[in-house]
Amino acid sequence: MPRQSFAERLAAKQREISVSEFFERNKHILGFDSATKALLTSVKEGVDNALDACQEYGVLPDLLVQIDRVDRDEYHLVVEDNGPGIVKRQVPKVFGRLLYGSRFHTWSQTRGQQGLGISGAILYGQITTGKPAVVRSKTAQDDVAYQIELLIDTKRNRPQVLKRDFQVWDREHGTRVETHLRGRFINGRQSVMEYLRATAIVNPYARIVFQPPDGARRTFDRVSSELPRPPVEVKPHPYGVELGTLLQMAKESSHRRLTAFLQSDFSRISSRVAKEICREAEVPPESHPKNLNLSRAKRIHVAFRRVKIMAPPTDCLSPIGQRLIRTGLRNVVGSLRPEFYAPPVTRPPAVYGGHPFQAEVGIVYGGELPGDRPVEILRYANRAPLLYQQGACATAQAIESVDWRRYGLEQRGGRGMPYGPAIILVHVCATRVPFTSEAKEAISPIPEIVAEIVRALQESGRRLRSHMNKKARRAKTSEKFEIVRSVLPLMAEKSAKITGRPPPDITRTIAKIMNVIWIDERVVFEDGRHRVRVQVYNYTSARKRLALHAVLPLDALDEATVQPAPTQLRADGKASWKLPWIPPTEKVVIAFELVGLGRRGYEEGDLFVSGVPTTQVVGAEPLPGDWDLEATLSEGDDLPGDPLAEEVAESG
Amino acid sequence: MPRQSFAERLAAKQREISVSEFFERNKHILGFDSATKALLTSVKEGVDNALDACQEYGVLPDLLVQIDRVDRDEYHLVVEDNGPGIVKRQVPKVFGRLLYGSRFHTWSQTRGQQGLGISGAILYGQITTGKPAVVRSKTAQDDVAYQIELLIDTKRNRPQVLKRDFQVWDREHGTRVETHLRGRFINGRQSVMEYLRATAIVNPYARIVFQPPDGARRTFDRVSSELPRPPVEVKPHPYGVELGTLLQMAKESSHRRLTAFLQSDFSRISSRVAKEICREAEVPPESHPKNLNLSRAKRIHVAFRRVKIMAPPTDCLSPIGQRLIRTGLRNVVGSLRPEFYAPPVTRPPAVYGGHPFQAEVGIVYGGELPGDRPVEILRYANRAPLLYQQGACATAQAIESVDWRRYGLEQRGGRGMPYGPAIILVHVCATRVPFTSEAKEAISPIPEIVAEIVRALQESGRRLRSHMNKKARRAKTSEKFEIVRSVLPLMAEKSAKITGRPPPDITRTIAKIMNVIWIDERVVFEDGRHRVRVQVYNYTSARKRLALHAVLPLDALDEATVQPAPTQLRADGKASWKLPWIPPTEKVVIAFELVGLGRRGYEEGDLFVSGVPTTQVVGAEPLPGDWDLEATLSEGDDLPGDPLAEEVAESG
Amino acid sequence: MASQSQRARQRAVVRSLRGLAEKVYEHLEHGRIPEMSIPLRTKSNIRLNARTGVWTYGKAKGTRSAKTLKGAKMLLRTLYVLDFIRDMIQEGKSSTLRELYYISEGWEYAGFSTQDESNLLAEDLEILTGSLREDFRLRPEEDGARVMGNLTVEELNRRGEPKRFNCRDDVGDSGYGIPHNVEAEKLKLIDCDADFALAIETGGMFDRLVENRFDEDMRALLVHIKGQPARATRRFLKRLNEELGLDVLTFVDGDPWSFRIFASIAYGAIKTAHISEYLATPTASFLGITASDILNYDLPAADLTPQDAKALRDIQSDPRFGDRFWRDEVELMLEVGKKAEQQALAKYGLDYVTDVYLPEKIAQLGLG
Amino acid sequence: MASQSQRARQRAVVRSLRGLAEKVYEHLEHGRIPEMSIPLRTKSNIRLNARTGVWTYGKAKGTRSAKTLKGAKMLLRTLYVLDFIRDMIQEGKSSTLRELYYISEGWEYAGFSTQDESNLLAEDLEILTGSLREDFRLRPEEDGARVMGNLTVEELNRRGEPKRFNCRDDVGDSGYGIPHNVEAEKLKLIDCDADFALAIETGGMFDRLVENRFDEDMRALLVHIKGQPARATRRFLKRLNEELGLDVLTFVDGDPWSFRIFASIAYGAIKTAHISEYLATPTASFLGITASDILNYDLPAADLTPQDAKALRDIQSDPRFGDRFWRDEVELMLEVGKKAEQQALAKYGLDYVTDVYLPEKIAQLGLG
Repeated sequence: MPRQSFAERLAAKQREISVSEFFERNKHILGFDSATKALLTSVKEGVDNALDACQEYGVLPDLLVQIDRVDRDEYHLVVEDNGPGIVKRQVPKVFGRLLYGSRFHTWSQTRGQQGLGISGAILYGQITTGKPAVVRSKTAQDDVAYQIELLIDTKRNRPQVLKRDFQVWDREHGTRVETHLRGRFINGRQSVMEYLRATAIVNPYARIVFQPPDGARRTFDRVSSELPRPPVEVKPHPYGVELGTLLQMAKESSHRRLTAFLQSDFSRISSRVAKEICREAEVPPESHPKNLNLSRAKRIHVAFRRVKIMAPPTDCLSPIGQRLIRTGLRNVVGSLRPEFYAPPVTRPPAVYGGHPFQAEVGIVYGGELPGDRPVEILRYANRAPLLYQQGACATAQAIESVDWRRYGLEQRGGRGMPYGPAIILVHVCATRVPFTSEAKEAISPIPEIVAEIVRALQESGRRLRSHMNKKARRAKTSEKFEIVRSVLPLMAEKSAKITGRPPPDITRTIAKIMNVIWIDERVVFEDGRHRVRVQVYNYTSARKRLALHAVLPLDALDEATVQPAPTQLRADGKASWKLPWIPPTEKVVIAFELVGLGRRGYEEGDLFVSGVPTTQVVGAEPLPGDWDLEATLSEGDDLPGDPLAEEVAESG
Repeated sequence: MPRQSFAERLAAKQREISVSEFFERNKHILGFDSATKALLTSVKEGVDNALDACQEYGVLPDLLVQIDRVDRDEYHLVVEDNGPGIVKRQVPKVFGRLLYGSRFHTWSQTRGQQGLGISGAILYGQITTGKPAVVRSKTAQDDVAYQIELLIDTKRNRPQVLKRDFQVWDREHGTRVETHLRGRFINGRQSVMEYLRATAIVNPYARIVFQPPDGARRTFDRVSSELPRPPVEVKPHPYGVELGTLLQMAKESSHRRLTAFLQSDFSRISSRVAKEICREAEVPPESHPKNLNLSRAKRIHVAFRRVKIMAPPTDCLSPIGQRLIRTGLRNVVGSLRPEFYAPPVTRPPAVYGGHPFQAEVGIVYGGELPGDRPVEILRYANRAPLLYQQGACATAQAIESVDWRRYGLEQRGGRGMPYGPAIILVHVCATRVPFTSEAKEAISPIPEIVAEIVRALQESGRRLRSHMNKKARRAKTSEKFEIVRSVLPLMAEKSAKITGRPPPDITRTIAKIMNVIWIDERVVFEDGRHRVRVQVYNYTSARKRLALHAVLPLDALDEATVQPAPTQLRADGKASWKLPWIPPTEKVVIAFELVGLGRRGYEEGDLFVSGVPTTQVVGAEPLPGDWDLEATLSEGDDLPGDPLAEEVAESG
Repeated sequence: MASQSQRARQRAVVRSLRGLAEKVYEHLEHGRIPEMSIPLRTKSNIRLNARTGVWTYGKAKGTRSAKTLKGAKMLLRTLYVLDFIRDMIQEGKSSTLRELYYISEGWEYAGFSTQDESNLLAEDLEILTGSLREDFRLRPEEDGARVMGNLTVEELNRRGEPKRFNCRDDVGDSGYGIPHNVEAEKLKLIDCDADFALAIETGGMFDRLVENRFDEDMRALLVHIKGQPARATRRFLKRLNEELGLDVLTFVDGDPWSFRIFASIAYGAIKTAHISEYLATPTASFLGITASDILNYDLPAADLTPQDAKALRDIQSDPRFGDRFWRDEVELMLEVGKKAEQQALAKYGLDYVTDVYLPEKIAQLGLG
Repeated sequence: MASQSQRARQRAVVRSLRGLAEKVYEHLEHGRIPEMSIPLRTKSNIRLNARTGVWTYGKAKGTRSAKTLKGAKMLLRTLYVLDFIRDMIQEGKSSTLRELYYISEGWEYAGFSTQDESNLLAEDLEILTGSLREDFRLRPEEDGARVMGNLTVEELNRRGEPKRFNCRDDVGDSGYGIPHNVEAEKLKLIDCDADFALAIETGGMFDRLVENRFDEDMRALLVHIKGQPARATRRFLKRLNEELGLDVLTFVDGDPWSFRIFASIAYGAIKTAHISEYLATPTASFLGITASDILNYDLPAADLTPQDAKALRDIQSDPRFGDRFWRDEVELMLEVGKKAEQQALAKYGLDYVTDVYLPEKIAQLGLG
């Protein structure tokens, strides 16, 4: 029977596959599927590693990226950093083995995670050019740098060092990796330049020097010296830990009591919470974790969701932050003068599969942004830009699942990519970002992550809508303003002419139509000065008295121009004016000038009022509680129950 | 100096990562990123494995897929096949280790490749439910089946067998895998049902029984007993082998002479070609492969492209084939009565990275297919349907890069997804399909593969265009027909009336306008009969004589109705009529009736002519060379050099 | 030049205009928000006046208030227009609505932004004062009707001289063109020897009937109404009917738009329902083209467009078309899905319309 | 009824029509594919005829051949139309183009599918036979002009009786409506006491000038051309100019469409360039509204739409507008980006146009 031996014949072929072999055959999975992309991916892996190293070490990154062309399709790539360096004995393993690294077994927010990236790039270079990589490293206490040439033995997934050397190096500490690879250098979309620019936007504390193959050296300067705090390691959070993983962890725990295991091997489980979990799960707290069986594990797993457990700690995550998102967007949008920057949203940390993560969103709207095409998306994961595979990315899927029509963007049927003059920036940071493949091009659409991005988008969307509503409300008020300022006087005049009678008094009609105190700020920029006029109109039917407050940029304020002098001006720039009584339909003006700000340095001030019900005020916000108002400017000057005001309110 | 120890501290953390751990953390990369997809992926891995096993073994596949719901989001999945089974000692390793299998180190077209799929599914089940997988296997010579329960020890990537057992099993041989997993069962798009249906279309030799969690059992019956030949193993083809890989292969070769190495370790290198390569590369043919240095390797690498090497063997690939693609499409399109099935295109094998591959394309057009949306795409890789990540797939990118406007589809700016009433099926088969990730959802856009798909699409597109051209030409001829049949007689009548003269003779004008022999087939279906009338009009200026040929479906032919009787009717249904001389503007009619075919069983016949220059004929093709014409019906009945005909040709 | 009654009427108009201005003045003087309320000019707010047989506005009103910028501006413009009309009356001038629009350019802030606004305001003023636009010296752009037949009129021309014309004998083939103002003070109907008036939609058909001398043969007064008829044309038909006792027959295309033309003649238009009593001829009959004609005469017909079908469905919910005849005809047209033009009758030759179709249809209506 | 010359002309027309049918007959008889060639009726194929000063077709020809279905059908229809016209002439009838279209319904296979086809064919026949559409007894739908001023005409009415009218004293305020056929056999120009003819685009402006008695004050003959003037109107203007020696001044809106109206009066329309000699008045002047007027008189103006701008750019490549005046004006209008209507002059009051604008502009042209 020839078939008898078939299974045996098959068995003879069945054997283990080395991880290097695997990726050698599947190099496209690491992002090396075309010559153009291979070059970008190599740069990306080098830069990710370099930035991670510096951030962990706590130094401001100072990077060099250099690309030379050696042949028609062969390039020489250098990535250099001022990180901590690597001790000699580890250098071969870190760069010469796949799935080897320091970050996989710790839970913290880093760009690199798997111990795959840079060694993958070295593997790719070796496969395509046959040339070894050159790695140089110097730690702070070394006098000279250690340098090796290495290949990867893919059958065994082990480094093969061809040459060891010591080199004088002017960097105090750092690492330098040189590879040769088959690639193609391009400009424009999805290019190295675009990648580095996008990186610079959200890593403004880094200095990156880029030397392209031909053309001038380009430096992305450091614009902030504020290094994000180094990533903090955390334990897995109980939310989203799979049942099987829980069992596994219990089995491997060094603790002897279940409560101790829960308390130490997870984050956010205190001894009280650990006991509560055991009680809820009806599992003896003192039982040995090793003996946890499936049904007990299941009950504990369920109890995780029933017992109140704190959200994961935020200190393990380092979001870009609202200020930097806004700055970054301003850079990108450049000269298109958008109408509105929605205040960026940074969501509180959430958990998927035990990993804390945060979603952040920023939206820019209007102005000269093109309105007849899909919105532009800027994607980041752990502060690294994502340029490929947008369609497969959780960010795009989240955007497509939101009904943007509610927020004022065009969208067919309330699903899919919205159209309109907008740019949406999405950043996801996590102790582990779930990429769709090892090439780290797109975030996998894990439901928890998509949901958080959606929430951030909706929140941002609401801000966008509220901006549009405000625009509409302001337009409505300014319509009324036009009625009382322009139409009514003419109406009085004309009706008097036709009837042949004296002009009627229109004051009460005006109050009936407006019934607000209208605060109107006008800014004119000329001769390097911003001339600011704040006009306070009393368009109610009673005389009013109120206080106006503003935060003035003291550096720029020309104090001589402040008219009238503020009742109070504090060292932090907070200014208050107690205004005189304003009769109906009359106004009071406050003026000041600012010097030395750029044209766009002052667009409008934050104005606050006190002393009148804020529902009656348009154009200023109520004074916030933390303003620390002095006694002289107390509330209640406005007579409550003014009978005329009430009549107005009724019919208004 | 606290920094001194930093690199050391880091070094302490650097360690190896087990591949199981890696995928445990990155299970979304294997396609387990949502509950819905996880269930589909598990089914897919099981079915792929089962079909591969049967095909290798040479038996017609007989599969069972059963899904039960055990809990709110926990399912129990069984996939069973009648493949060769696995010998006892190998069972734990095959299912309990990642990156372990029989297919990675061989080069042949199989669905599974990496030794990742089914063990990945088992790993996922274990992580999400804590429950072990149950694997049963029986080889042809076993009386009872061997059955184990197993978990995967992810730290070490080793199987952990909980229970071994023997079971009576009514299958003669085969494998059965049971897993528990967290999932979600859906219907409709991207569902298990859709996946199995798509699988059945291109694997018509398989019988698949599907038992969904609730609802009736569904059987996809075997509609062909023609098993594709088992995949054949090949060596890498020299084209596309990377320089580094060549060096590596040389180093590992068991041969002692360079020519022997080239000849044995690559496909399509004969001893003559091996020598030619060495000569071209200026490398001594007898040198030892182990000593091949980089510069020599580079020259050999270049020589691969300079020396003529045969295309890869086709027997290692098993394309779906034109007939099956057409059948498959007919199934899918169902009742939409498309206007045209473009003859499917199967490209000759090409090579990427040493792997032979083939691209196939089928296009369906028109009829009731919806025309106002993007064309629908059906994607297959090694006969397995692809349901996710279309946007990232080489197939989609190829389609988007073709200018479909040339082929009659709508497309903005000649790039991007075309619109129109069309379905495009794309299949790529290869000894290794480069998926974008281990989830095998999309084919990586490797330039060579995209280029081949593009060629297949263009070829298919040209057929589509040629169909449209024919339609247009036919429309044009039928316009002329209308001129001579309707307009000219009326024109003659009216002009005669106005001028008060006798009607003019319009024969010569008719010949001048048409100058063709027009063959017009009309089919009417009534009373269960197709009544066919073929009218042969002589619209030239000379009398004509010709022979008409057709293939009649003899089973259905009512011979009594054939009018006139054919000059010859052969056993294979080939019929020929030698027609009498037809004077200008006159016609001859051939009629016959068919019985017992469904309404759509006969739409139009294949008509051929002989005896006249075929450029003068519209509505029939020239007689093909293989028709085997008998002597009685020879060419040349038409007088060459007919003076009138020439005059017509000049002015026509 | 102006007659006694004319002067009295002018004084009344000036008085009512002043009244409007006074209302605004009072509102302001009393600290209220100026407003005016005006009947809603919609299909749902017209009612059949049983006494006069015409459709006029119901009780639903809309308010134009200075609370909104749009309303305030409209009120202001109203005042300006009042003033302008007063001036025109005093100077004995008139102006087109388009001129009014451009004149308002000089009013700066109170100027109209579109001509629609000024047209609308003119109609509003009619409603508010109960006067006619003609009294305000405002006239539309449209051409008035052309008339052919044995009717004698006396027109007081621009020089104030009475001129007498017979609309058959004293005119060329293009007929007599009626002036914009056809009130008695401008145009007197002196004498008529005809059995009925035929209101004809298209110039081609009018010319056909003139050429075929249908007016003479059938004792008809032919009136070319030029599509949707101008107000002067409708008023003229009304006077033919009321003062001379002529039946008015309407001969238009067979499509929803022409049905509306008929409605504006017979029932009064929705936009001008406030003056339906002046303009509508409730006894006017619809002669054709009917949907039944399309079938009965097998006329060349075009498919209804989606807009046509929508217009027909609108007609189905229009109270003016509530009777059995229209319900059946509209339903039939929707069912057949076709429309036809008057001139489609030429399919049977140039004389078919005068020799066959019109005599048959007129006989059906019990005339002729 | 028909005069001697009229009968001779009819015989000539019938002869030339028969000649066309004979050509087709000959082609068929000789086994050739019937065809007719006709000048291309495009902007690029018109040339200034130095002798007559009008624009006529150049040498480029298109061929209508029975080789294509469209061409064959056109030829067939031509034959049917020839036959129909012969019949009309014999019976002394006429028909509108629209009626012709419907009559063709009875021709079954040879029927027209759209009215555009029948209109086009009528023009083709003019070109092929060198006759006028009026000779074929085909007339358009459009209304002819209204005239006001001291002109006396004699119209041969439908009964064949000559009727004499003074276009100021014997008409109502709407003026004298010219018939469709203004050839001498139908309409004689008897006497005129005016200095020039003013062709006016809009009815509102015509009425304004009538009301302000501009014809009397300025010795003008006012002609309301009703937008794009009908052929009869253009022919009428031509006769005023040729036979009475009146200067023709054109007073239209200030936009590209009105510029084209002027061109059709002065240079001949592209579609009818084969009969420009009959229709065009090469000495006609463009009085206004010019782009310069918009600036000089600060007229209320609307922004040019993209269609307007495109039309202006088309004009820039139109040989008829090749002179300095038009190049400057079109360029200026594009630069300013504005257009204005005639009635925009009302901005300065109702009398501004007659008191200021027209006298100024006429003086600029060296008249008045």
